[in-house]
Amino acid sequence: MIFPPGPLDPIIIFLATLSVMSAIIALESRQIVYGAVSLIVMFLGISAIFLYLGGLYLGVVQLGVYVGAIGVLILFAVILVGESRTPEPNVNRIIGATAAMIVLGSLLVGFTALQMLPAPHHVGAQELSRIASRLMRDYGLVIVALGSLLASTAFGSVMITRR
Amino acid sequence: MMVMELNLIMVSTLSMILFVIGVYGLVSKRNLLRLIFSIEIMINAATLNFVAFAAYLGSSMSVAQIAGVIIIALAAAEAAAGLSLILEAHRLRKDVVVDQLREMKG
Amino acid sequence: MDAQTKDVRDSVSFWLIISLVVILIIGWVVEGDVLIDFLVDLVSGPQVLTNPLFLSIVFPGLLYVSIVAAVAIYVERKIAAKIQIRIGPQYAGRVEGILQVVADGIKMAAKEFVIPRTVDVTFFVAAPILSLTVGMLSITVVPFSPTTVIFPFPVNLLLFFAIVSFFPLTALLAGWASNNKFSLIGAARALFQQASYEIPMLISALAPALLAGSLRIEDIVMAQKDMPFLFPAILSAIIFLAAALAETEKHPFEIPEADSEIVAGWMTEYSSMPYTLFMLAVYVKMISLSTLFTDLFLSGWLGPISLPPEAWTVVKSWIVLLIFLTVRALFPRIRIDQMLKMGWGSMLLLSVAGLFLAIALGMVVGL
Amino acid sequence: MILLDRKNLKGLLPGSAGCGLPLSQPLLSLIAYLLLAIEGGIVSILIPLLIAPRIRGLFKEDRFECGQTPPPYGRRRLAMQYYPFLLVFLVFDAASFILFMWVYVSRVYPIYSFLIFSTLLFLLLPPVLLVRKLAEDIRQWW
Repeated sequence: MIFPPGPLDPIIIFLATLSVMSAIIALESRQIVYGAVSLIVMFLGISAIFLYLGGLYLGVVQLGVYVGAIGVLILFAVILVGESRTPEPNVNRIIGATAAMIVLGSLLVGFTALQMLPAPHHVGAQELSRIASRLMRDYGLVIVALGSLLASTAFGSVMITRR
Repeated sequence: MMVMELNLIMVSTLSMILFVIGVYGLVSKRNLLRLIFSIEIMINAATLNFVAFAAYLGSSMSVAQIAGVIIIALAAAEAAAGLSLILEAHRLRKDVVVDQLREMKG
Repeated sequence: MDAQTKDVRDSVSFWLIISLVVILIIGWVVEGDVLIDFLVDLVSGPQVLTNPLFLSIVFPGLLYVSIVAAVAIYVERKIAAKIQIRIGPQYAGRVEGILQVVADGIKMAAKEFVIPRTVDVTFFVAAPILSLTVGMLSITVVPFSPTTVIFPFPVNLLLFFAIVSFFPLTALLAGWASNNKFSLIGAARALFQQASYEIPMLISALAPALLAGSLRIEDIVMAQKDMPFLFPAILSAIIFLAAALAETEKHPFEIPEADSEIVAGWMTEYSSMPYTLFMLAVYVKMISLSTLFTDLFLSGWLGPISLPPEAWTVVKSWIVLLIFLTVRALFPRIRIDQMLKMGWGSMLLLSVAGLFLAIALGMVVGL
Repeated sequence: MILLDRKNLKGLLPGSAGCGLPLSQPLLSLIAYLLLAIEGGIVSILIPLLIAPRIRGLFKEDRFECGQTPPPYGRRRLAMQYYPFLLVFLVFDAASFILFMWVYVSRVYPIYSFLIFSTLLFLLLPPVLLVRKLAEDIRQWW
């Protein structure tokens, strides 16, 4: 693996740092509402990375669905439920860190396979019509399946909440 | 010559770190809402991998975006189901901790 | 100089220094030539109307938005007064109370910003700033002419809806930070209201996009050369107008800040300038929504007589804005369950019907 | 305007040497606009702190509670009878962003795209009907 003389993108570094920091805060903050807000900040950072790498449609969908619907709904649930009364035990942290280290090790083993990949070239913004026609022609059945899955999920969750 | 794009390493490392943070949260937390947080973090990390490799390694950005959109729609379904379950647990137990939901054990 | 004033001055200079540092960092990061072109264009742009500084500060940006918001507040009060057989603002400025908005602004700025003891200070202060920022962001993607848009983006219709859906977030933050039951109920109502109007709005905005075959608002306007989409997509236009009214939280849909039920909704604890920022954000949202309606259904900057394109957009969006302001005085407020039933019942069905009607009429007309 | 000539200015700034980013002018003006908006918000919040009188007092810093003595904790639990509408909204929002892709294929494949996307749209209507039917009897809801 030869590291090129090419630049390391400062914007990517900034967005990556933002995402990782806010993900950590989301899990470790004392008040859970702060955690939910920083989770939303992480969604924003990820969508900025999508937009920056040329995935315009995906970035906008991430903004609209993740931040605008899922994040807001999670924040609402957090406000509704409030703080948990039982504190988190410290033993779990050690177990969790161990599990995370194991997963990190296995991911690193896979990461070394990156050497085999062909030479890169940066692709800019793609034609949206190509995405659309591909989505419809190759993934038409997937769309219908997704629609029925979403509908049945809505059915189920409404019935659960209804008591 | 095999030249690695440094930014690709950066983004895929970011995705890896996010995934590991998600695993850590999933194992160590007992608050159900924090579990939902860590699941969302892991889903985002997976989507990020698709986009990163498509952006730096080839011309299949459209497929990556389609995969990402499908993942996001599935995440919406997952969030709907998870949040309704959490609210139901909170209504029954007045708290949202995993340990209290033991009676499902057979 | 007492200690507090000194603190405040220190923080002002702190923020100025921070912003300078941010600009310098951006300058370090960015390819120098682009930044130099940008800076040169800032100071002496070749053509004024496409100058980025002019765009973001004067015309579709801050100055235009704040002037139109001020005029809209005055006109709204006058229209409501005339409809309800009152007089309205009368004294400030001698002629028909024309300086009432300025007087109100000075009054609001001179009021004390009370931060109650039990609030969460971080989010309590951050929520109005966030709200204003999101409101200002919503106008960056709406084009006033092919060149007069602050942030040209290939999918700006979707980006607009994504930005607009951030508003309940600020409402929830303000409501939670206030630690007040009225605020929390108002914030929950804001979220429920968004959940009820957002889907009909998206589906009715799909109709002109389908007729034009593009998600770029500029393309949608250019496709209306022969006929504005108001005629084939009339049902969608009506639903979009109703959803936009609900979006701006104006009177038939003024549920989140219903002053006769819950004091001022999620803005109960706010006073002085932060309250003004919330109000300003609402009016900015109204301006950008009326401009978007103009672009989607009223053929934007195209017009029968040759005027500057921005003039057409401004005139048409003012007509839409006047509709917004008039409706406010005519209808009573509905309840939140009525709103939800309407949004998920008649509005949703009518928007779907309007979509298919637009497709059918578009095939008939040959668009 | 000799000072502001582009040629004289090139190479002056630190980033000029390498490091070409796809940062375009519109993005820069967006960032400038954002900074302006945030600064405007912060400055206008600071104005009343500068010029307004500030009188501290226990009574003044209480929450608004319509004249009652405010309890220390104001975030009481909300009644949640309309929560299922939010769940349906979440699902519908995700689907409608996919639905917008119809726009780009409606000319190329008119019939097939009509079938696919209107199926997606109509599949989502039954849960809405369910929620509306449940909403008629909201007292049973939590």
